[in-house]
Amino acid sequence: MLLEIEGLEVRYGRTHAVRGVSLGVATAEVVTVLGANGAGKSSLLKAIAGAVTPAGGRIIFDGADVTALSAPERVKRGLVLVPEGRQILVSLTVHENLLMGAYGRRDGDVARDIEGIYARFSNLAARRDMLASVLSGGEQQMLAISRALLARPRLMMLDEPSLGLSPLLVGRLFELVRELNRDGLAILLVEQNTRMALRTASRGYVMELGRIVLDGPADRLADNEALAAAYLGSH
Amino acid sequence: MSAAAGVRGAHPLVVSAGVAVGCVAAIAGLAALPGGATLAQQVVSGLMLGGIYVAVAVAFTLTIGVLNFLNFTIPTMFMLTGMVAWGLARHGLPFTEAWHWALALPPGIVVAILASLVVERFTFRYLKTRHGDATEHAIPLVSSLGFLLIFEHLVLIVLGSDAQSFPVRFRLDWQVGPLVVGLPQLASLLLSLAIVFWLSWLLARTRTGRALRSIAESPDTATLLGVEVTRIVPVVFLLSGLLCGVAGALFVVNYSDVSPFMGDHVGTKAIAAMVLGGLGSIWGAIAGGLLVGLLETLGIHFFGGDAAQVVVWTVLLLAIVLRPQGLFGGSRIGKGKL
Amino acid sequence: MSGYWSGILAILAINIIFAYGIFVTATAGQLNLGGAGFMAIGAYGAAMLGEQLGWTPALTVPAATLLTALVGIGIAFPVLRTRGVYMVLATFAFAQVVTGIILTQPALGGAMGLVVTEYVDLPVLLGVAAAVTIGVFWLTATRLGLAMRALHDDELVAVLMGVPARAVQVAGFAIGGGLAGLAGALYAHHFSFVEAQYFSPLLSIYVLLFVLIGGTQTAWGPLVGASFFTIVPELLRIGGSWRYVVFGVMIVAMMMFRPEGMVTRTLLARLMGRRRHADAG
Amino acid sequence: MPMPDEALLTVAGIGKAFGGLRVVDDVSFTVPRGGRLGLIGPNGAGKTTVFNLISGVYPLDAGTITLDGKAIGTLPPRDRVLAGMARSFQNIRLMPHLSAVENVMLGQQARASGLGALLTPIGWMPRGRWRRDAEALLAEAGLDIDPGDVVSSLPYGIRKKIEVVRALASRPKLLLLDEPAAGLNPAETAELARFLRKIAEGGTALLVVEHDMGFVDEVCDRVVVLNFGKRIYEGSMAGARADALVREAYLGADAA
Amino acid sequence: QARDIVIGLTMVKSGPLKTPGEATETCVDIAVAEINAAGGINGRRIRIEKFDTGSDPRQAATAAQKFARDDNALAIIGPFSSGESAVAFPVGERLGIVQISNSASQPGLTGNFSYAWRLTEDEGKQFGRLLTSLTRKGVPASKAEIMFISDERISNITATQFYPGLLRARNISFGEPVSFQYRTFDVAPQVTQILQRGPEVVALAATPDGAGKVLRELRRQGFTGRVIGSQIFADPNSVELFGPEGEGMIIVAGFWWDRNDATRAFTRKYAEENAKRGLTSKRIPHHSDAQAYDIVYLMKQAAERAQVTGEASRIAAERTAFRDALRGIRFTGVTGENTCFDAARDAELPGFIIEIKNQAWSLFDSFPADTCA
Ligand SMILES: Nc1ncnc2c1ncn2[C@@H]1O[C@H](COP(=O)(O)OP(=O)(O)OP(=O)(O)O)[C@@H](O)[C@H]1O
Ligand SMILES: Nc1ncnc2c1ncn2[C@@H]1O[C@H](COP(=O)(O)OP(=O)(O)OP(=O)(O)O)[C@@H](O)[C@H]1O
Ligand SMILES: [Mg+2]
Ligand SMILES: [Mg+2]
Repeated sequence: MLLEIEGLEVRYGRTHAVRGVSLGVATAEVVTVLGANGAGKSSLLKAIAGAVTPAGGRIIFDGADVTALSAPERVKRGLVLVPEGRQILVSLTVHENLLMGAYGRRDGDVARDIEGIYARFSNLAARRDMLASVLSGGEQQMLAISRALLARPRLMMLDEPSLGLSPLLVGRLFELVRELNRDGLAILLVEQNTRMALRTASRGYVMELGRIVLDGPADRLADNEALAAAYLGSH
Repeated sequence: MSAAAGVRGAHPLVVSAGVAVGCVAAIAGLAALPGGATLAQQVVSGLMLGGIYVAVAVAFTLTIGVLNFLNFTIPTMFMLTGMVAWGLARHGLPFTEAWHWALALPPGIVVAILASLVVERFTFRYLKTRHGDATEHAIPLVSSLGFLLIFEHLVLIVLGSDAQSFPVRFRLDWQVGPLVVGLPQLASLLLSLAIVFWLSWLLARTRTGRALRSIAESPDTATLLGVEVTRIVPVVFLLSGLLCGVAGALFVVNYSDVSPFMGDHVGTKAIAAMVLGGLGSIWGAIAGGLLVGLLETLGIHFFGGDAAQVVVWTVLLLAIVLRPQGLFGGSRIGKGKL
Repeated sequence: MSGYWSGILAILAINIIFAYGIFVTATAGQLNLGGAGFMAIGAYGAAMLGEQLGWTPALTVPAATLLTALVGIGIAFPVLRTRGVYMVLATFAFAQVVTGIILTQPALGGAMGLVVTEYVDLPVLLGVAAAVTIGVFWLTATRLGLAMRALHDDELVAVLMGVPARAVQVAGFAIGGGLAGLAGALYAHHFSFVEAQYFSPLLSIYVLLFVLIGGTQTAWGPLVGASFFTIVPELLRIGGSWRYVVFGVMIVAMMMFRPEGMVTRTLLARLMGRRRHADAG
Repeated sequence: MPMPDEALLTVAGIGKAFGGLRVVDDVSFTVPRGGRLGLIGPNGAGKTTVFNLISGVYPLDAGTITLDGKAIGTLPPRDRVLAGMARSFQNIRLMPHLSAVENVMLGQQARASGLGALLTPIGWMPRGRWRRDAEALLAEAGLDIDPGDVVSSLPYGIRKKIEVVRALASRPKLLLLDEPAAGLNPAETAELARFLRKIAEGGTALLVVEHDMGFVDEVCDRVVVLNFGKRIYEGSMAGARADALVREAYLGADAA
Repeated sequence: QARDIVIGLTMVKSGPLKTPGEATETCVDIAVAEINAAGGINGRRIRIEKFDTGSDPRQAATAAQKFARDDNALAIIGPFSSGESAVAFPVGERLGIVQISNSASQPGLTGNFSYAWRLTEDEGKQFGRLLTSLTRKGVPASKAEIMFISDERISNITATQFYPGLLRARNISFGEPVSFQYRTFDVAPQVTQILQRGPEVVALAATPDGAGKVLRELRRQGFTGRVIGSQIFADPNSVELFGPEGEGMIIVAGFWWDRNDATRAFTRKYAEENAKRGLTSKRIPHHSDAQAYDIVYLMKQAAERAQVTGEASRIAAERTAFRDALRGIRFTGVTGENTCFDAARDAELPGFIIEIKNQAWSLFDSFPADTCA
């Protein structure tokens, strides 16, 4: 397993957002985490990325315990999060945002990689020297994913990446995810677009109220009655 | 980032060289006029006074432009340098007889830097913006005011509330014809200029500069991108502490006195200078500093000491209202976070 | 009551009124670092009306309050063109201009200050402070208060919900200015003396601290903040000069651990929730 | 009773450019009374900008906007709200320090004009008219939350819905929704669609921007498709699916 | 066990006036210890209740209330500064308790308050004595210029209301007084302005630090004449502050430490006691220190005259009796002999003209106290 989580707990004051979650992502695997609003998916990813401090549990990445490491340290090891709501830097230009993605890198290929991104997303190429604040919602999402890719991750966590993308781009996004995965990138995907997510992932977990209530191979989950029930909601 | 914009726009090196030559020529011309010597001296005094404001204004601009943090302890750093140096020298430290006054200044600067780092440790480090509304950004403002209280009263307890003479015994004035030019002030002006050139290059062009600007916008996102916020931010505080320290030292050399309140006046005027020039624009801080210095001396010359203060602040008030981004500022900085 | 505590209470009452003056604009998201300027106008207004026209405090205090409220409206229009730090500094500059003008006007006593003959005693101060407190609590509970808090969070959206933003903000400056002026007028009559030097930037800073430390989310904030700032240094009195250092440390610690101020809505909700719980059980 | 096909909102030839880039270019469409129009198009097509032009966030460069027979294209945003429109935002913009019910009560602002309404203490009256109204609306939307909860601690999906409810609280004639279903799971999306249809049945016209085609199908009776700021299609959703231009620019080849 | 007589001390031990104010406490303590050792007042010990105002006028008002209402104090020493006195005197008047300030020298401060007294000498009178002395000693001073701090009340009043008249009376020509603000550190423009008019002497009205700034700038811009001033910046501790630039400066003070055995003894004790308290730089008493010391003795004399008992039940009557006993009192102490108080309850004190010579205070001339009408 590339990433292993054991008994992870996240608390915000009195809110207990993640309750003893354990899961794993193998090298070059796409794993998806599904769940209703407020189930704790984003909190889980943030804890793995080091953006929130877990109240308990262990995070093991590539054989090493990274629970105590800072977020930048984890980025350096290749554990990268594309956060919910994009979080692009609106006071920097598009190009500078991409450069920031490669912040931790010291190699000389950054410029080439950025050109690769521009080739893939022509919207970004056309706006390379504009402030990122003027991008449309979908363009911002492209920027956020591109930026994460530039960190050369080994495991990329995507928090609702299809949010706000056009159907065409959603299709392309999942294509991209599969393609990246073929190139050896492990992906942990949180999605509301259940259909697409399960079609792309090999395994899936379903969260409810901070706990994992269901897990298994993606195709089995896709036609699981219990999953439908979890989504149709008991509330 | 307006600092970056400044570099991309007009070439500041060319502009400032032009301005400098123009100023010297104007002052020389003025001095040559019958009865113009007094006014010329006032202009020189104004520019030199502005030199002190510039350094402190740049220190302010640095934290607000880079970190979006209006650091009210900056005047205290300035004061600490002077008072600590005085305290040391008074007790004969460091131990070299004739020069110990001058030698006490570097330790003073070091203390200012350390104090600045302490401020960073307990204010910026804890700054967790949650929702991005208008007043919660006042947090650093409040805690830096807390530090203002701490440092000022520590100095009062240890060193007393009196102004003290700091007898630097070397003549540091430059007599040009009828005019007296203070060398320390000139030095502080040139030094600030040099630092500003370097800073604007750093911010606009380097990896560290981009990291700093990312932190300014969102420390959380910067962290997720791999920026070691806790390692980079202290650099800014170190720089601003250094600037204040150097400004404080030059102040001491120039005016030969120190007091626990010496930062207050310089501080408020430096803020005025920064705003006049445009928040976050380091070039603006330079122009603003010189302008405030000139406004003050000419205001005194033509309207008297009290009215001059009213003049300075009225001009500032008008400037903010009529041109809220300042002379050189971008429109974004300073609208959100304090 | 002991003389000492009645002295402290008088200061507290004035601080509370003053703090509410700053709070009213702060709830709408406008930081006013010119509190001392407004207070000075109220204080000098009351002093001049009392000494020149021989009015009694029953007249001078409301008149000075009204005057300051009008100044608040007048200054609101230019100041509201600015945002964030610019507004902080614009209001700061305003206060500097006010005290600067007072210092240069011999008619206002210049640096010598003015003696105020009519005395207003503690019970009046306490009564007014209580009335102001109730008034502000009421204000925050109204739709106007809601509109202010909405402007604080997101001005554009508030406007798109139909909030008359400009009018609400100007009203905020009028009420806030008026309250600061009221505090000044009471100050003049209670301490029998006003001088420009008292209305220093430090005073503006302190009152803003009252409000920010107390918390701008609920009307409890200024009450708690002003009390904290007035009473804690007294309790630390035994510490001599160290008391200000300790106090500074407390401020820094407060911002580290309760950055949104001492009283937040969540805190209140929790307290109320508990009480409801306790009632039920 | 309003005439079914009478135009409530008429947008005629509006345009907007940012620094030379024409983001909205000569766009026209109408929303009939009680109608349900979808505004779709690729990312960056200018949909949100159209919303911003209609609600007055940006001034128009060209064209006119008429709401209920009144030209509103040059009015300040607040007057447009008073004329009967309300909107939600693509990125949630609730007031983070206000509770859910207070956010909704803020939406009532347009109905509560006048000094008297401004100075009534709504906060102290749990049983007051305004508050009851707001709570009822929250319940109607199927939001099973404590109305006193501060919104910043609520999950994304819930906040998204509160935003719709807040816009509804002004009882608008026209409701502009910018990607209301984004971030909702399929079950919640379906529920929201049901809720919006109910609202539309009550006579409120809808103008919806959304990328979830299933949702658009459910909610809207007609769509306008934008691409690079220009209208490239107007008609039924089924027609859009069949349109080659729309497929190429927006839906993608594999869209069924 | 006889009850103590309580006296309040409103002092400044923190805030901006800390340094000039902090030795006041030492002087009061010295005097109280001496008096108690010698049997107290009417056989009762003096007990001092202290209150630090932190230089805040409002706190001075609180102090007066506390002493009068909580501590049953007979009278109050202080407040220290004019600003504090302006606020505290009305309170003392309302509560009927005497306050005697040891440092507030703003003219007219005691106004119509019968309970407000001062053991300080008027700035204007002292400056007049200095001018007389200049003529007497043949110091060239036919053209003068005035510089002052505008937002410091005493400097302002002295420079604008007393200096001009006093100069004019002695036929000394002068121009429009030039002002600077307390926090200003750069007085170059002002100095340029007055030097342009070519003065022989510069009359200063400023606090010691303000005076230091002006001195240095005057010398920097080449002024070689004398700098003179009244007692505001006549602080023995300022010699060091003024440095070599202070050489030749002439000022006036209400106390001269080397006047007689009593003053020398007091000075010795003052230095010793301050050293014990860590105030090592305070070796020669400032006149406000000497005045604080004398106020305690003055209070003893008045209390004895009023036959004060210190009984709590009679305190109101005794305070009034105490005030009445001060009327027409003649007092001898370190500040002078047979000191009396004028109709406005301000003391008549001698004037000592002091020159800074070889970086030390030296007595240049002296004037006896005026007699009361
Ligand atoms: N910063 C925070 N402070 C307090 N509570 C929080 C915070 N962030 C999240 N929560 C709470 O934690 C719980 C889990 O939230 P989280 O954002 O992880 O859910 P999610 O599964 O990502 O939901 P969504 O699908 O809506 O994004 C929710 O109840 C939420 O209200
Ligand atoms: N203020 C602005 N300045 C400059 N360009 C802008 C501005 N606002 C929007 N744009 C540009 O206009 C185009 C349209 O943006 P808009 O937000 O309207 O797109 P959208 O159709 O809503 O897209 P999405 O579906 O991704 O939200 C984008 O390319 C964007 O970069
Ligand atoms: Mg989430
Ligand atoms: Mg959009």
